[in-house]
Amino acid sequence: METLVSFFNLFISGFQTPTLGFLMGGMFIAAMGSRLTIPDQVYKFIVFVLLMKIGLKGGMEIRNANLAELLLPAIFAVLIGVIIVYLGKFALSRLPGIKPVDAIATAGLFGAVSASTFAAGMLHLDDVGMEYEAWVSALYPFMDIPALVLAIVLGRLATEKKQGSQEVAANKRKAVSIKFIIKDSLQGSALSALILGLLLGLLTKPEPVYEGFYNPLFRGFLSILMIIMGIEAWQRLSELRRVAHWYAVYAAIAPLAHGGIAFGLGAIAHYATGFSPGGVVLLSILAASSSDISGPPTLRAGLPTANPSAFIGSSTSIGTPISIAIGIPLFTELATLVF
Amino acid sequence: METLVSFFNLFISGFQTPTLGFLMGGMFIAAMGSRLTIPDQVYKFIVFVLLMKIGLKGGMEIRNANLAELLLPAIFAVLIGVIIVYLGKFALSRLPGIKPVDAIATAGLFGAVSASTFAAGMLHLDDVGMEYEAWVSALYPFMDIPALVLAIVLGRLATEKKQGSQEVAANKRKAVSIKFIIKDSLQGSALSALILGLLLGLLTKPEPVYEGFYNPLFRGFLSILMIIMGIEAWQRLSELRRVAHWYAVYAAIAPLAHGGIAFGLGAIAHYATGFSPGGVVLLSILAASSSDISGPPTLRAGLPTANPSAFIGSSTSIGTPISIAIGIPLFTELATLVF
Amino acid sequence: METLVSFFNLFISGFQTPTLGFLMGGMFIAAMGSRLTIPDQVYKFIVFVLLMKIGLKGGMEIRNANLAELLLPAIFAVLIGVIIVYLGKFALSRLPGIKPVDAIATAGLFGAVSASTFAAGMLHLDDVGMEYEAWVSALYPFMDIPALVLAIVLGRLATEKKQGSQEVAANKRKAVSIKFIIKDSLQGSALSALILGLLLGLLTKPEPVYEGFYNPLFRGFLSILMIIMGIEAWQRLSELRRVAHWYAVYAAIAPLAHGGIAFGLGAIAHYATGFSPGGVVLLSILAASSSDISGPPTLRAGLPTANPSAFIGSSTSIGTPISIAIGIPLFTELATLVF
Amino acid sequence: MKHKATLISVLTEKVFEQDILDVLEEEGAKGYSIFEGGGNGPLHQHQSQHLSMVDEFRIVKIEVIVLNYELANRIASRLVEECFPEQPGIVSLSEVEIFRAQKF
Amino acid sequence: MKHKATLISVLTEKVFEQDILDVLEEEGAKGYSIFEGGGNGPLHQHQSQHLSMVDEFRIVKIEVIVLNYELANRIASRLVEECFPEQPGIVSLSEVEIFRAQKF
Amino acid sequence: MKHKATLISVLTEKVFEQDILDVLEEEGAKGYSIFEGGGNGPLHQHQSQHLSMVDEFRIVKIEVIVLNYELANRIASRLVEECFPEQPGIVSLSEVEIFRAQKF
Ligand SMILES: Nc1ncnc2c1ncn2[C@@H]1O[C@H](COP(=O)(O)O)[C@@H](O)[C@H]1O
Ligand SMILES: Nc1ncnc2c1ncn2[C@@H]1O[C@H](COP(=O)(O)O)[C@@H](O)[C@H]1O
Ligand SMILES: Nc1ncnc2c1ncn2[C@@H]1O[C@H](COP(=O)(O)O)[C@@H](O)[C@H]1O
Ligand code: NA
Ligand code: NA
Ligand code: NA
Repeated sequence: METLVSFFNLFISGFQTPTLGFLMGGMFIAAMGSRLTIPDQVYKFIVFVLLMKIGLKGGMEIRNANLAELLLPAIFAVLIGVIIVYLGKFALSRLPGIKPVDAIATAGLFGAVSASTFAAGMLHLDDVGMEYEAWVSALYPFMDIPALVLAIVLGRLATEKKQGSQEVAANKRKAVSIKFIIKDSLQGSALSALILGLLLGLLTKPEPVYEGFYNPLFRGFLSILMIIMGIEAWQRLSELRRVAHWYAVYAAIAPLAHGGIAFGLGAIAHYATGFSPGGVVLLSILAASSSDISGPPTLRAGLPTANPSAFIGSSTSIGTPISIAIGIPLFTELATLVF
Repeated sequence: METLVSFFNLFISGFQTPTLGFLMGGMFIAAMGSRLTIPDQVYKFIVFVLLMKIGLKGGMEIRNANLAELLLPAIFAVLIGVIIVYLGKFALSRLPGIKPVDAIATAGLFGAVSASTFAAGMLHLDDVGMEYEAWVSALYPFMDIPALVLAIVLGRLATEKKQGSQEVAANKRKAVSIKFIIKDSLQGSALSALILGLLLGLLTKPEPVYEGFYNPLFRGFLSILMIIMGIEAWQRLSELRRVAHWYAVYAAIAPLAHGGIAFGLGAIAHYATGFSPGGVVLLSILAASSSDISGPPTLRAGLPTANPSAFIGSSTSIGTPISIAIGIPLFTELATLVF
Repeated sequence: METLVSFFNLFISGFQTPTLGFLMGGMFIAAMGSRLTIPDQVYKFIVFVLLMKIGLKGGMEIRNANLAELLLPAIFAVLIGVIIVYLGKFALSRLPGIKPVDAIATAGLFGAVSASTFAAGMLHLDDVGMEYEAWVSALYPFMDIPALVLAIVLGRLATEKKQGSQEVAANKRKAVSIKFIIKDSLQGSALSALILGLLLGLLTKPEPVYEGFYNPLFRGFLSILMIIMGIEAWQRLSELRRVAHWYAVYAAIAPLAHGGIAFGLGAIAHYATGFSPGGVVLLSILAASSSDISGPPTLRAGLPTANPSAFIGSSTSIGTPISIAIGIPLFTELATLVF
Repeated sequence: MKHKATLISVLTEKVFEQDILDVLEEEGAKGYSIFEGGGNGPLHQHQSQHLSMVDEFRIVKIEVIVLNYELANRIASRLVEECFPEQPGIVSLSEVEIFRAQKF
Repeated sequence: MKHKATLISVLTEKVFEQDILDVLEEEGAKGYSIFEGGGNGPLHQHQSQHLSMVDEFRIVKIEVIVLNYELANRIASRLVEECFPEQPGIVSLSEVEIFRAQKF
Repeated sequence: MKHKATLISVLTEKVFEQDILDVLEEEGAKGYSIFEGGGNGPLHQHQSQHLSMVDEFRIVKIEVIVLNYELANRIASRLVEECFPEQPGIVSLSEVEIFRAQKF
């Protein structure tokens, strides 16, 4: 009984955290048909500042870190990215009304990582006072890139099997080159900003500008990003309705399943190399999250026949809200209980 | 003699308040033909942050407020919106060279509310230390919506009376539906942002993000908004010159007249239900202000035959500068003298 | 030996200053082909805030300044602007593969002033604690405008000498009017923002908004501006490659040469009228910098036959990085040694 | 294979965009493109170009390619009659050649 | 009622926009529309598309519909002669059909 | 002197822009202009107009004027065959008149 009450309280107070509240606020005004929009340019700038903040912080602290510790979590991150894509391909492509290439693209987006969900997770850990290794943000590309690369390669193979010779001519133009896809991922705006921040944190002395600008803006900018994500989630919902309903089912289950897998692997790293509980939570959140900025265009360019309504709809409308609303508090609570 | 000197000092120091100074600075550089512009997207973001700040603050404090107190001022707000529209229609449509629909649209814009003027008023009261009820910002829609709805309904009636059958066919497409106009007003970006802020302030615990982000940015963002308003005021002036001069006369007198009416009604509420002096001032400023963001497009869509040069020119070029430069200090001073 | 070590340390720690680090970070990600961009609108807003900050500060302190002291440095600023243009015309137009009008336009851009380099210089002096007169920012237009005006007049003369009658018909449309060019310069966004800030600082009491908004944002916004400048520098490099290589040589030498001339004249002012060492450094930085915002369009409009790839490429790709990376620390160090 | 088709081009204020799109949908146009800009016209003297504060007053250009000239004509006529007696804006038609006719 | 008219389309850098509009006004064109974008041309190798820092170098497309073909021709010729001997940009003409001729 | 020329107009998502420009360069088109916007088409039901978060999905219109009709045709055919069997987008051709033929 008491546990139930405490769970209920957790749930209620979760909705009262500004992060989630602002996300739901965004959905609410979109549902009301509001014409309120945050301009794209502001959105891009906000994401840039958030990622720079995360990167700078990571870079500054990596200076004193024992990087050998990063090895196991990094390997697990790659593994998680790969598992998610195969799992998603397997689960989705068996369902009625889903084209193989759409299944693979959707799985790829869920294997990739969301900068906004990650930022929300970090702020949550900071707020509850759970510590984590500074280099956790460096795990981002280790999960993001393998997932996207694998999805594009699998998607291309699936398409080529099916199609004739005319298609092949067009594909020659952009043959499946793993190197090319990796490069393309790294060049995306989100990973670029994160890596730039890491390098600047590592090689320069950005403490004054970090303390005076990037860090103080973090919470406020994240609150606005949440409103944007909420508006976006609602608007994509109407697209999602036009594709097979199984996407919605997948998108609701996947974040927690993926987070759970990552939590398990993270726990192994915890006992093996002392990976911190907070680190395990963030690894789970990386896994639970699905890409919203860099992933979609990379997939679109790599798999033009995949229907973006399916993969973006699943990720933005259902995956992201679930990983923020349920994933973040759930894995944090789990870590408190388990470790 | 002493009173005169003190008035003169008030006047001078008024021009030295950054709010007004920045407004006049914007007019000055526009008058010099400067190519300096603040990008639209930044403008929209600034307005959003200001309204969120006002809304959040209101929402957080409403939690402990006695909402019964809101009733009388809210009724007065509706009343003021209605009075302004009828008054303006009556005054303007009698003047030479003014089409009835233009008269009504202009009156509607002056009945509606300016978020920027309101924000400037709040900052002024904070600076002089005059207190007001937290829920005053919730009065905004009570004045704004009735004024716009009434203006569109009256304008439609005036147009239909005059025009033939072809017109009617076109109008059928968007028949005068009061419900539709109310919905359209609420969905505008300004009211949406304010309501979103109020809800988030009421239902979540946004204190950290309010104290760390929205509140500290308020003064700075308002200073930039004032520059934008100044530039805009100057640029609209050239349009205003192309329409009947009576618009300028109306726009110069209306803010103070409307503010005066509101001050009177506010004083009644003060003595009847203890509405605070600061609240009376803000009610007067709401009345004195004329809409610059949400009002124009709502009127444009609702009354496409009304000339936007007339109504926007009057409001932005003359109404807003007067309500900020004269209205805000005047009604504040009046409250100090009267209460 | 010790001097060498200390020089090496200076160099290394220079690269660790965030300002330079962020500039090089921007170049790095552009070189990696990153798709990261900071939206134009954000860029414009950042420049606006930086210039307002500089202007407001200057304006607030000019109130108590002895403006007679400004006279000699202002005369020197004009002189430097003129010298740079003649020097550049002389040097560049003698080199193979360079059209006279392109030589003159490039020299004009190097005579004009870069707001971002100037801001970086100020922050550097603040960080090392070297003081300077508050009115130094007022020297900006004294160097910028004469350089641009002179370049356009000389460029027009060079073009007319060469071309026939059809050209003349077109030129009549926008005859060389010095008054017009001065007006056009003052109306540019950078100078307008600076002058607006100066006036508001002088005539209003913007201390609260300065301390609460413009000043705290300075360092952070400058760091982002540096990333933008770095990206831009790298992207222009490919254009610069398409024009004569001599531009690159000129652009590498010019900033230090110009800064050196200004340092000399500044030293005269120091001994003659007590111009502060920090003031001498900033005068040198003004001279070393080359315009990146307002100069290019003014030159483009005034000298449409000049190839923008040449003048923008030289300035943005080489001139600006050199004046920030080498000019700023060099002249600061020099002032420490000399005065 | 190339086909003759008709491009309908509508210039109006953004605030009236939805009205236009409603007519297009009713008439079964299969696609459209929208571009934002500014402009100046004879009816209202507003310079849309500089109406920066009120985004909804910017000019939009809506372009629709339809295969059938009759349909193009009907759409254009409906727009002129229903949307533009009182609203600012102009409608024009021009000839284009397109590929893959089944998309239009 | 439909009428034949001519669409003049001018592509140039934003910095030269005002020059074009001056000619249009002198010739009495009743309206125009402006769209911003990027581009690449044979004369100057600047890639307008990426000139992000200098907004004034972006490409603008100015579109003017005039009823009278002679007028269209005169405007286009004046633009080509007066504005474009030294400035980047191109002018093209095409046929369109418009409604309500009195607006043009 | 006026000349007949052909305007190729390509509408597609920004993410595929570079593919188009590559073909243009291979075929030796001397210039092009690009405008960003939104749209809606029959193939994919995405409303590009509102895809605010993913900038790369916005619609771009690429316009190329070429003097030679054969070249225009070849470019258009290559685009339709190589870029658009699987990607969203449409290609259209229309007639224009240009000045100073050497620029095209
Ligand atoms: N002759 C024209 N050529 C090109 N665009 C025009 C023309 N006339 C009007 N427009 C466009 O249509 C808009 C509305 O014009 P109006 O209906 O006259 O207010 C203007 O702002 C222009 O963008
Ligand atoms: N053949 C063309 N087709 C379409 N647009 C062109 C063409 N040539 C030039 N342009 C446009 O005109 C601008 C200036 O070209 P230019 O005068 O060659 O520098 C370019 O940036 C393009 O936007
Ligand atoms: N009939 C049409 N008229 C104008 N633009 C169209 C048309 N069909 C498609 N488009 C544009 O081409 C884009 C892609 O269409 P689609 O290939 O059908 O997905 C749309 O978003 C529109 O911008
Ligand atoms: Na993931
Ligand atoms: Na009002
Ligand atoms: Na200089």
